[in-house]
Formats: sequence, C-alpha cells, structure tokens
Amino acid sequence: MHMPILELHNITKRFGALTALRDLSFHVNEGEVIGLLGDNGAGKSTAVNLISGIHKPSGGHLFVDGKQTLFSCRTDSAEAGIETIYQNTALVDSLSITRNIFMGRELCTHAGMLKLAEMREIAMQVLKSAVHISGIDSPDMLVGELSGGQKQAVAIARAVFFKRRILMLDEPTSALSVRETEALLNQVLKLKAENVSSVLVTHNLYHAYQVCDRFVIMSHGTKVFDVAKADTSISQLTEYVVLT
Amino acid sequence: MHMPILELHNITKRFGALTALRDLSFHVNEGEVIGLLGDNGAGKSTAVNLISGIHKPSGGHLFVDGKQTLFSCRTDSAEAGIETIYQNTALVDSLSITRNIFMGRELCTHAGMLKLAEMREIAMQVLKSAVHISGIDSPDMLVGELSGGQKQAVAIARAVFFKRRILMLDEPTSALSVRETEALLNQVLKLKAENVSSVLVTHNLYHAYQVCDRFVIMSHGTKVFDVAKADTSISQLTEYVVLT
Amino acid sequence: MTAAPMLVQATAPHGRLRRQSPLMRLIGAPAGAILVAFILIQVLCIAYALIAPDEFRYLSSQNLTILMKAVPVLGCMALGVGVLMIAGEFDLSVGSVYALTAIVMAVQVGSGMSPFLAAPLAVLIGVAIGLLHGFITLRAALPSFIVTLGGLLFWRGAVLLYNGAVQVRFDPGPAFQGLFGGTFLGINAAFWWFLALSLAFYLLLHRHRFGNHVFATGGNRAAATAIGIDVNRVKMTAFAIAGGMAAFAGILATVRVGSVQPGQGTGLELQAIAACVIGGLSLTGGRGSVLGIFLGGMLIHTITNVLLLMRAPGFYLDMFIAVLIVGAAAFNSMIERKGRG
Amino acid sequence: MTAAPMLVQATAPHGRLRRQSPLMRLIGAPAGAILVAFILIQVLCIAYALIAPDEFRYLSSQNLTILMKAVPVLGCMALGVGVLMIAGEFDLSVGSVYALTAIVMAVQVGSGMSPFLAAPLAVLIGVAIGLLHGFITLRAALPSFIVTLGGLLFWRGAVLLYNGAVQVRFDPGPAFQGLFGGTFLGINAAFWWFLALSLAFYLLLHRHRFGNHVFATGGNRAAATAIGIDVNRVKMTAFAIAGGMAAFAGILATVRVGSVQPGQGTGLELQAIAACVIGGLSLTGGRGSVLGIFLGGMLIHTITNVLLLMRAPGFYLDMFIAVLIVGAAAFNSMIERKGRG
Amino acid sequence: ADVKATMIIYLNPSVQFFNPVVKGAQDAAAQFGVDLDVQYANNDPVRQNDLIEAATVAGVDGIAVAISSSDAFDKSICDAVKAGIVVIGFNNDDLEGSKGNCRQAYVGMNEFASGYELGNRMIEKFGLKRGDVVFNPREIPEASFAVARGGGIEKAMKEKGIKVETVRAGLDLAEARNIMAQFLIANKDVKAVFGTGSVTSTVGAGAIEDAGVKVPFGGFDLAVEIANAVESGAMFATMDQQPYLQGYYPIAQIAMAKKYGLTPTDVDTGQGAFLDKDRIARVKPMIGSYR
Ligand SMILES: Nc1ncnc2c1ncn2[C@@H]1O[C@H](COP(=O)(O)OP(=O)(O)OP(=O)(O)O)[C@@H](O)[C@H]1O
Ligand SMILES: Nc1ncnc2c1ncn2[C@@H]1O[C@H](COP(=O)(O)OP(=O)(O)OP(=O)(O)O)[C@@H](O)[C@H]1O
Ligand SMILES: [Mg+2]
Ligand SMILES: [Mg+2]
Repeated sequence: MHMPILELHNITKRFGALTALRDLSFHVNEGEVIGLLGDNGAGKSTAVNLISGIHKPSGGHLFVDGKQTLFSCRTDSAEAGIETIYQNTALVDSLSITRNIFMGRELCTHAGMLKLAEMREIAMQVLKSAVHISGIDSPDMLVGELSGGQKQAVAIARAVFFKRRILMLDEPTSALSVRETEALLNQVLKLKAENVSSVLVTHNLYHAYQVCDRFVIMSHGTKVFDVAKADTSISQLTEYVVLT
Repeated sequence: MHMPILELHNITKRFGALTALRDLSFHVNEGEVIGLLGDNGAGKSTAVNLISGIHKPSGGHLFVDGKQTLFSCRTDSAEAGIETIYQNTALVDSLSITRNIFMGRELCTHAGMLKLAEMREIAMQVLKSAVHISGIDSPDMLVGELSGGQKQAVAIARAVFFKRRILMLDEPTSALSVRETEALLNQVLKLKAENVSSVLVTHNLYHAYQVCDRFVIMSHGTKVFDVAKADTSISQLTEYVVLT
Repeated sequence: MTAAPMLVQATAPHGRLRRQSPLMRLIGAPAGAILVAFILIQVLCIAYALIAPDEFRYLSSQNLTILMKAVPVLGCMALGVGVLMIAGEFDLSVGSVYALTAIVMAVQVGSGMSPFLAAPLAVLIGVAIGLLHGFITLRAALPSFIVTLGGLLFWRGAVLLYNGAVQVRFDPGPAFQGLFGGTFLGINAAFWWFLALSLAFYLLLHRHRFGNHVFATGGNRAAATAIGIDVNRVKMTAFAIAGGMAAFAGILATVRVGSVQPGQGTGLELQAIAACVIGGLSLTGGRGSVLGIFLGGMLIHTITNVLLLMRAPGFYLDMFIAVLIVGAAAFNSMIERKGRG
Repeated sequence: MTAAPMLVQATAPHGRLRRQSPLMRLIGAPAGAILVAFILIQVLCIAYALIAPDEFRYLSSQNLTILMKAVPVLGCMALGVGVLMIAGEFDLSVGSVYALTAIVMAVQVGSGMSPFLAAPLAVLIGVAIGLLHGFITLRAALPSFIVTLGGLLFWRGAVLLYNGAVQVRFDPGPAFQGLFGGTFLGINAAFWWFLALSLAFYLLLHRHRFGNHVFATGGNRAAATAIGIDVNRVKMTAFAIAGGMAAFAGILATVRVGSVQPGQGTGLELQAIAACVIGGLSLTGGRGSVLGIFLGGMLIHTITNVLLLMRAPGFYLDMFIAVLIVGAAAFNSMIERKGRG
Repeated sequence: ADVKATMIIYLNPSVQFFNPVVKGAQDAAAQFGVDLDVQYANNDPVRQNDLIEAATVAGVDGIAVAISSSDAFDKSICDAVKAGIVVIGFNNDDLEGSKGNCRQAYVGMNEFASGYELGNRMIEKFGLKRGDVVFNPREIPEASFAVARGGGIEKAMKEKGIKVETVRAGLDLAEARNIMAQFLIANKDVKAVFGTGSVTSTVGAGAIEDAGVKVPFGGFDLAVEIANAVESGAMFATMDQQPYLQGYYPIAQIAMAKKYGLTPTDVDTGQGAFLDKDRIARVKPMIGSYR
C-alpha cells in the first residue's frame, strides 16, 4: 500500500459564526482521480481553497507525503505540487490572456524582464491543447472581454500548463460547451496516465463517473460517503448525493 | 398560427472590432421553451443581454407582439414582460439576499419605506420553492458570503418571483447540484403551463432536451440551426452543436 | 486501497451556525465595531474627566457646548459625502461649495434679503452645483474624482468672482440665529439639526427604497443596471445631496461665527472623507452606514478636543491628530476582525 | 409553428474581427486616447505660436526651458503615486514627504554633509516612510487613504518638529547643481531625469515581472493571492516607490529653487493623483500606463503655462485650469469611447 | 498701454489682506497707463519661480513680487533684471535687503517689527509679567507672515520671561474658533491672546466668549469684524501696515522707471501701524478699499 500523497485529517473551518467544514478527513493517492461531490454549500470549494492555501484551517491537520504540513499561503501549496482551477476562475479582468496565464510565474530573463513573445505563443498553444477552445483569436485580448466559457478555458489552460502532482478542479466545466468539456475530461485522464492526481468538484455526476476512481461525498460540511468507483454505480451515486 | 411574442430580425452587435452577433434572427412563441445552444463565445449571452436591454444592437430590429420596439434600457424590456437570469448572476455581493432579490423592485409603503419583514419572508419562501436550495439559513446573509450555487439560486429565485411573460435563463444551472437542477427544470415546465415562455441557454444538452420545445443553435455569432424537438433527437442535437 | 462504501455519519449536522455572544453580534453588525470603539473611547474620557475634573475638563459645560457646536459642520458635510461615496462616487469640491454658498447667503442677507429666503437659496445652489458635477461625470463618463477636483478649484475661484477676497459679515436677526445657533432643551440647535439629519439619512439609506438603490449602484453598478435600476438618476441624486449638505454645513458655520471668509473650507473635503472612512465606508462604494458616518465625524472632533484639553503641544497638534485618527481606525479594524473571527 | 431542421448557414463565418484604421488602433491601445488628445493640444498651441509669435511665445526657447523645469517635479511624484494607484492603493502624503525630505537634505548639506550623501539619504527617508505607510496599511488592514491622510498631517508636523517653521537655504555646489539643474544637449537636467525615470518605470511596469504583479494585485487582489503572488510584498514595494519618488521630486525642486519652505508641497498630492487620472489610471487600481502618467503630468503643466503666457488673470487662474483639466479629461474620454465604437 | 507689468503675490487669491494691495496696484496702473496682470503663487516657492520666469518670457516691462524667501527667488529675479525688467519687491523682502537680491527697490514694512510692537504694547497695557502664559494661535504656522509676526511677539515676550503657547488654527473661521475656545478651556491660566492673521483675529473675541473666560486680546489685519471688536472693547488693538501703498508704489515706480527713467526707491509703509480704540473709527470706513 502506497502512502497517500495528500491527506486531510479532521479539518475544521469556521467563518465567523458559520462552520463550513467540520472534521473533514479524506486522502488522495498518487495518480488517483477523486470526485468531490455534494450539495450546494456543502463545503467543497472551502475544502479546495484550504488545500490550495487560500484559507487556513480552524482545526485539524494536513499531510503531504505523510509529513504534516501547514499551508499558510498559496506558495506553500504550490511548492507541494498542488495546482488549482478555482470556482471563481481567479482571473484579472483588466489583464490580457497571456498575462493571466503566466501571472505570478512569468517567463523572464535573468533580470526579470518578461519574455512576452514566448509567453504569447505558449498561451495560444496551451489554450488549444488543454480545452480546444474556439473563438479566442489573440492572446492579447483582455480577460474581461471574454465570454463565460472562454474565461473558464483560460483558467483551465493555466492550471494544466503549470500542473505538477495534484490538480484541484472546482467545477471546471460549469460554463464549458459539450466539446470543450469532453476535451477537459480527456485531459484529466491523460494527466492520470502521467501519474498526476486530480480532485474534481462537479455537479455533473456523469462527468464524475466518467473519470473518477473514487468519490468523496460531502454534506453540510462533513464527509458522508467515501466510495470507490468499483463499489458503486451511477444511479447509486445519484442517490447518495441527492438524499444526503 | 399565433404571432410570436418576441422576434429578433437580422440583429447585429459589434464590440469595437469584434462582431459578436451577425444577422441573428429567431422568434419565441407564447408558452414556448427555446433552447439557445452553441459553442463558448458563440454569442448566446450577448443575445440574452440584448433582449434584456443591457446591450443596444448595432443593427437589426426587435419585435414584441409584432410591434417593433427598441429596448434602450433594462426598464423597457422589463415592461415588455422579460425577466432574466444573467450568466454573471447580476448580484451585489455587499447586500443581503433579501435586498438582492428585491433590488430595484422593493416592496414599499406609499412613502417609499421598505417593508423589510415582508420581503424577508417572501425571499425565504421563493428561495425554497424555486430551487429547493439548502444551506441558506437566513435571508440576511450577504450574497458575497454564499457558495457559487447558492448565489445562482438567489438569482433564479429573483427571476422566478418577478417573471411575467418571458424568462431568459443564461446557464442557470452551471453551479447547481443535481437536486436543485431538477427543481429548476421543473420550475420551467410549471411556468410553461402558466403560459410563460422561456429561453434557456445551457451547455447541458440533456437538460435542454428535457424541457425545450425548440432549439436555436448558434455558432460564431450567427444562427446555424433552428429545429423543433419533434424533428430531432439528442444525438442529432449533440452532432449539431459539436460539429458547427 | 479501496474501501467499501462507508456511511461516515448517518445524520448530517444541520444548523452550522454557532451561537455568538451579544457583543460579538454587535461587532459583526454594520458599524458595530466603530460603535464599540467609540463607546470605549468615551468611557475612557469620561472616567478620566471624573477622576481629574480640573486637569481634564472634558465634562465641563463649556466644553460640551463647544463640542456640540463643532461637530455638526463636519458631520453634515460627511453625511452628504458619505451617501455619494456609498453610491460609488467622490466629491472633493464640498469645501469650496461650502464657502461659495455661505458667501452668497451672507451677501444676500447683507443686501436686504430675508435669511429665511437666503438660506434655502444657498442650499439650492449647492444642489445645483452637485447636479452639475453629476451631469458632467456621467455624461462624459469621467471619474468623479477629476470632475470634483475641477469643482474644488472652480468654485473657489467663483467665490472670488462673486464677491472678491473679502470677509463678509452675516447678521440674520434673532429668529434665524435662534433656529440654527440657539439652544433647545440644553442642546445646541446646530447639534439638533445634525441629529435630525442623521436620523433622516438613516431612514433614507437603510429603510427607504432609495437607499437600497444607492447601495446597489455603488456595490455593483453593472448588476444594478441589469436589474433595471436607473443608476444615473441614483448618482445624480447623491451628487445633489452632497452639494446640498455642503451648503447646509456652510449655513451652520456661518451662523456660528457670524461671518464668512472666502478661503474657508480648504481641506474640509479630505476631513469629510476621512470621517466616512473611519466610519467604515468603502472608498469603492457599496458599503457603509449612517451610524458609521455619524460616529466617524464625532470621533475626529473628540480626538481634537481631547488633545487640546490635555494640552498637547499645539504647534504639533496635527501630528497627534494624525496618530490618533490612524490609531482609532486600526483599533476599529482590529475589533471588526475579532468579530468576524 | 414547427419548422424542419434548417441549416441557416453552411459555413460559420470565422474571423469576426473587423479591420480597423491605424488611428482607431492607436486610440484603442492603452494611453492611446490621451496621446492623441495631447498631440492635438500641442498642434493647436504650436499653430497659434507660429501665427502670433509675439503675442504667444509658446515656442520661445525660454518658455520651453521653463516647461522643462516645471514638469519634472510633479511628473516624478506622479510616477510614484501612479505605480501605487495601479497596485490599488492611495498616497495622500507625498506633498508632506516631499517637504520633509527636502528640508532634511538642505539642513544636512547646510551643516556640512556632502549633497551626494544627503540626496540619497533623503530618498532613503522617503522610501522608509513609504514602507511605514505600507506596513500600517497592510498590517492593520486599513484603507491606505486614511493611513496616508494621517501621513499628510504627521510628516507636515514632523517638518516643524525637525527644523521649526523656517526656510532653509540649499547650496550644494556646482557639481550637484549641474547634475540636477544644469543643461545637457540643450535640455534641462531635471527633464532628463524625468525622461530617464519614465523610461525606467515603463520597463518596470510593462516589461518586467514586477509590473505584471502590480497590475494583477491592483486588478484583482483575491485572484493574485490565489495564484501565489505575494500581494503584500508588491504593495510594500509600491509604497516604497511612491515615498522615494516624492523625495526625489523634492530634490529636483530644491535644486531648482535653492531653498526649502516648510509649507511647500501642500495640495501636490491631489495634483499628482489628478495627473494620473487624466492619464487614464483607475482609482480602484489595476489599470493604467506609464505613458499615460507622463502625458497627464505634461498636460497639467502645459495648460498652466499656456494660461500664464496669455496673461490670464491670476485671480481666476484656478478656474481656467479647472475648466481645462476637466475639458481635457472629457475630450480624452470622448476619443476613447469613439475608439471602442 | 505702453508699459506691461506683472504683480506676483505669494499667497492665494482668497487672502483678504491683498485686496487693498491689488486695488493700489490697479489704481496706479490706471493712472500711469500700465497693462497689469496679477498672479498668485499659492504659498509655493516652486510655483512662484514659475510665475517669475513666465512673466520674464512673456516680455513684461516690470515685475512686482513678494520676496518671501531670502534664497528661493534670487536667481529668477536676477535673470529678470538681466533681461531689462524692472523688479520691485513688496510686502516681504530678502533678509539681507538689496545685498541679497537683485530687486531694484522694496516697498513694505517689517512684519516682525509689528509683532514685536503689539507684544510690547500688550505687556505694558495689561501688566503681563514674568511667568505668565499667553496664547498665540496661528492659521498656518509655517507661512511666512505667521513666522514673522509670531516671531516678533515671541521676542517681546521672551524679553520679559513670558511663555508663548501656540496652536495650528487653520483657515476655517468656525474651526479656528472651536480650536481656540477648547484651548482656552484647557488652559485657564492664559493671560492674553494674540491673533496672527485675519482668521484668528476675527474669531478671537468669540472664542474667548465661548470659553467663558475674560482675557485681553490683540491681533493683526483689518476686517469689519475686527474693527467692530476694537471699537466695542472686546479687542485691544490690531496692527495694520497700509497695504494699499504696497500695491500702489511698486506699479507707479515701474511705470515711472520705464517712462521717465526714474530710479525706483525703497518705501516704508509701516509707520502708524498700531490701531486701537482711539484710531479705529477713522480707519473703519476705508476697510476693503484703502485699508
Ligand atoms: N468567505 C466566506 N465567508 C462566510 N461564509 C462563507 C465564506 N465562504 C463560504 N462560506 C459559507 O460556507 C459554506 C460552504 O461554502 P462552499 O463555497 O465551500 O460550498 P460548495 O460546496 O463549494 O458549494 P457550491 O457547490 O454551491 O459551490 C456556505 O454555506 C457558504 O455560505
Ligand atoms: N463587453 C465585451 N467587450 C468585448 N467583447 C465582448 C464583450 N462581451 C462579449 N464579447 C465577445 O463576444 C463574443 C460572444 O460572447 P458571449 O458572452 O455572447 O458568448 P457565449 O455564447 O455566451 O459564450 P459562453 O458559453 O462561453 O458563455 C465573445 O467572443 C466575447 O469575447
Ligand atoms: Mg463551490
Ligand atoms: Mg455566455
């Protein structure tokens, strides 16, 4: 038995009076695709943000490769190899697509000057290869001028390009069309083949069932089911999600 | 043959150098549910915003009940009986759920003083009845503190409460869970029974097929197909959408 | 490592809301933190004044009277500026408008007009100027910062154009004087006005339809437009209110000193914005409360007052005021974060 | 009414981008509109100066020299304030910091320190003050507006505390004088500095990694944080730059005038922000360009200069400036909207 | 007009003191046929340099300028003189006089001296003595007029061992009145109050009343309120420096220098500055025009 590369142990998270997560525990193995499912407001995004270092837990422990860690900021979690597609996309409307994709991780000369031409080229490539998005003619378009799905595609392209060990996807397909969704799900499987783990948050159980190895189902801030694909069917999954 | 209650005729919309809509024409009959489908960036949201009076067309004509009209602002389209769920939800993060739902259409005394107690009560009721959303404990929560799906539920509740003749839904289920999605689709059918027309923008063809009477498929700013449910199947629809 | 489906917890724990102490709930409410901060500061001052009534004459009747006379000018101005800030716009011109309208009123009264006509005229001019700023801002799609910075210079110049660089006496007769400068139930008339206007603004902003539109417009202009709010009308109204309140503050100040200086009101715009920001208003709009503005204005004056009473070296008074304003704001923000937990 | 499936258009029209004229593309580019506006105004001035060279000596070499001497002080200050504004924060204290650091430098040189040491010392103090403002703003989670408003009062008081209300002579010797006040290739040294700094800021903001972080931080702080940018470090650096540039502007002004007044620089903060806003910077951060700041500063001084050359009445000079600034901004915004079509 | 002149005032246009100055200048301009423009430096030495240089470029024949700094304007004024322009200082002069600056003449008085005189007269009249505390609020402590007048008061007090307390009062009448009253409430031992400029002199009597104390009060400048206070006895005296002359003579001298080649000469306008109850009645009707 391998050691899980990421493990949450009794994680609690409070926002003022509200307890968004209560004693949440689950783990992610290498190359595994986890479906994180649950009702609206169940706490899925909170869990994703916590693993990404955006929120600090109010209690509980986090382990990476079996070693206890504390993600006190995004940089820590990035160092541990975690890359995230946020539900709110985390894009800057007033910047171009290229500058959004490379935001914080620019390609630079030694003096820190941007290699703009190179970045523009890569941006277009990765947009095409990650989600086959259409309608984006230029990597210099401002993100604020894009359609809902195009924005999401940019966020996906960024995460796929910089992925390392674990990819967190928080409802990545919510604004994507059929074709682009297919492309993204294939991308997740391709990464799995490269031993990259994924945690997929989605409300579309078909999508989840299509790519996930295991399902973690949350309700009101706690885990209520943790079940491998082999042990369940889509109709049973639907029941779990709807009835809790 | 009835007169369509809403008709677009050769509508064009430009943003600077980009032509987002080119000669778009389609119509909506009374009590009809239209599925407005197409790729990311096809121009669906632009069309929805135009019908809602947010954007002004660069060319073409709009007819309501056969009479040519010009929606120069949101109030005009509301007067024509159009109510919209926007893709970006159009909520104010810093205001409470109640105040968001009744924004611009507050329940007031003659002197314009708010009937807050009444509005709070209705807000909770309509949230429950429209989408069966869970996890919202109080109508005084700020919208900025809600989860992605909860926000969408608020936007839906508002539109359903104020609906009159046509309901425009721009990817209303993108962040909703399975149960809430079911509730919303039932809501659309219920409104249809009350003779309210709907225009549903979605990337989920199953959802569209489940409730729509006719499908308008867009690509790169123009209409490429216009087909009744009776004349197509879901697999054919998928083909149309993916291949254009 | 695969596990059989595992029912982790049979019943999902509903009601994830913890109970909070009343204090915590107060702090969490809008302007709650500033209220707590304000009360704490007052308690400290009063305690010290009771212990050493001769050293620190905070509670002497003269001092209370002066405080009540001092607060309303900045307070009324801050109310107007605050509404505009919540609607998402700035007004840097209030200091100049305040001087201009006061001079117009004084000159008119000097040349025989009844003050009961001249004062409404001043407010009307303030409203008209506010509308003009709003019109330019919205029509030309400019930042109100630049338009009202222009207003700051322009109306200051207009004062000179109207009456030259001369100080103008204002002698409105006892009826008018009593209405704005007298004493009623032991409380200064100007302070009564400030209280009444604060209450009116509270009702307008937090209990009236218009207030909801103001918050929506400032919080998310696009959303407000999308839902059918006429954001331009809301902003125009807010501009008019800011201008009118600046003029009203001018009336109070003029009645108090009995004359107007053409240079007066310089820097008042920043003070008014500071009062609002201390009171919890956001510079980007959409957030704030009338109670916050009220307390913000009170706080600035209390701080100056306390410093003078404690005989802080007057030459460097501004340094102390600066430290205390920033300190009060930091204290407020600390309490607030505690409240959010 | 059901229709058979209908293929409306066989081939979807790809490439929905229209061709635009080069002028339109220029206007659409960042700071393009203000550039066009600026060039138009210059063309008008030059044309008038050629028609009536005696009436309007705009092109006389002395006048060009004055313009080149006058612009860099506000310009350098605006560059610093602009970077900070793009990062989403304000600095209202630059006028006071400018006076304080200049006085420190002049006093030190007066008591024997080499100006080549005293000037870097002044810049260092400016940087330290900027860092202090940043630290308080970020640590206490306060709006920078209130912190730097405190700074405005505090450092103005510190000037008096440091050296009393007296003016200080500054006589740095010919080498230093030449470096900052001399003439090189027919162009004033201060203007060379301004040009060089503008270029440096251009590279820093638009071509360097740091600039990308500044724009991201100001444009969407949450997103920048989520992606791993250390927004606090970015903001601290921007505060330091604003403070340092204010001090540098103080050096230029002091060399030019040969003495420092403790009261100088009042109101400069609003002028610097105005230059930035005219240049297209947004008050909420995330938007703007160095070319815009450069042109904004130039425009304000050109307008003042033209009015003085036409001997406009000084009593109302500010009124004209106000009208012209708002007019220029409106013109700029009109061009821009045309460009977006 | 055959003579063009620019007058540069160091403060901003709202300062009432300069009304009679400008009127004097305009009267002279009308009499001698001068094309006059008046500019304001808004208390900024950098801007005043810009104004001097701009006037030089515009090619005027003469400049009248307040030399409010001993160093700041030396170069620009010398450049103007070199360009053949007649430069007359008024209101403030270089502390080294004609040795420190190229200006051809100075018209004005010594503000420091007037502060010193007021201080001494108050000491004498009200029997102020060693160990007493007096209060001297200042509109803008760093402004040159405040430094000079306040400095004169301080010198007079220091000589008798009297302590001067000061505070920044600002330019707003209502605000200044609040601050002064609060200070007096806190400091009951204050034996006399000195205004510094027209704001503090205007509201001083009211502030003393608000604080509920009785102390003597003296100040500077002229306004109807100040004259009334002196007349009623609420104020002991005010200091005036005949600003009309400070505007009239410079422009007249520029015109005469250009037209007839007359050499500009210094004029002291500070004789008879002290105005108390006995002298105020004569002056009051002229306030705003010749006073
Ligand atoms: N910043 C915050 N402040 C206060 N409450 C918050 C905050 N963020 C989330 N919450 C609350 O925490 C709960 C969980 O939210 P979360 O976004 O994790 O849900 P989710 O499972 O992702 O839902 P969805 O499917 O709708 O995105 C919700 O009730 C929400 O109101
Ligand atoms: N305000 C705007 N400024 C410039 N371009 C815009 C603007 N709004 C939309 N566009 C462009 O118009 C095109 C159509 O956008 P629209 O949002 O209508 O697409 P959509 O069909 O709704 O896509 P999605 O399914 O991704 O939401 C896109 O290419 C987009 O970049
Ligand atoms: Mg979520
Ligand atoms: Mg869309």
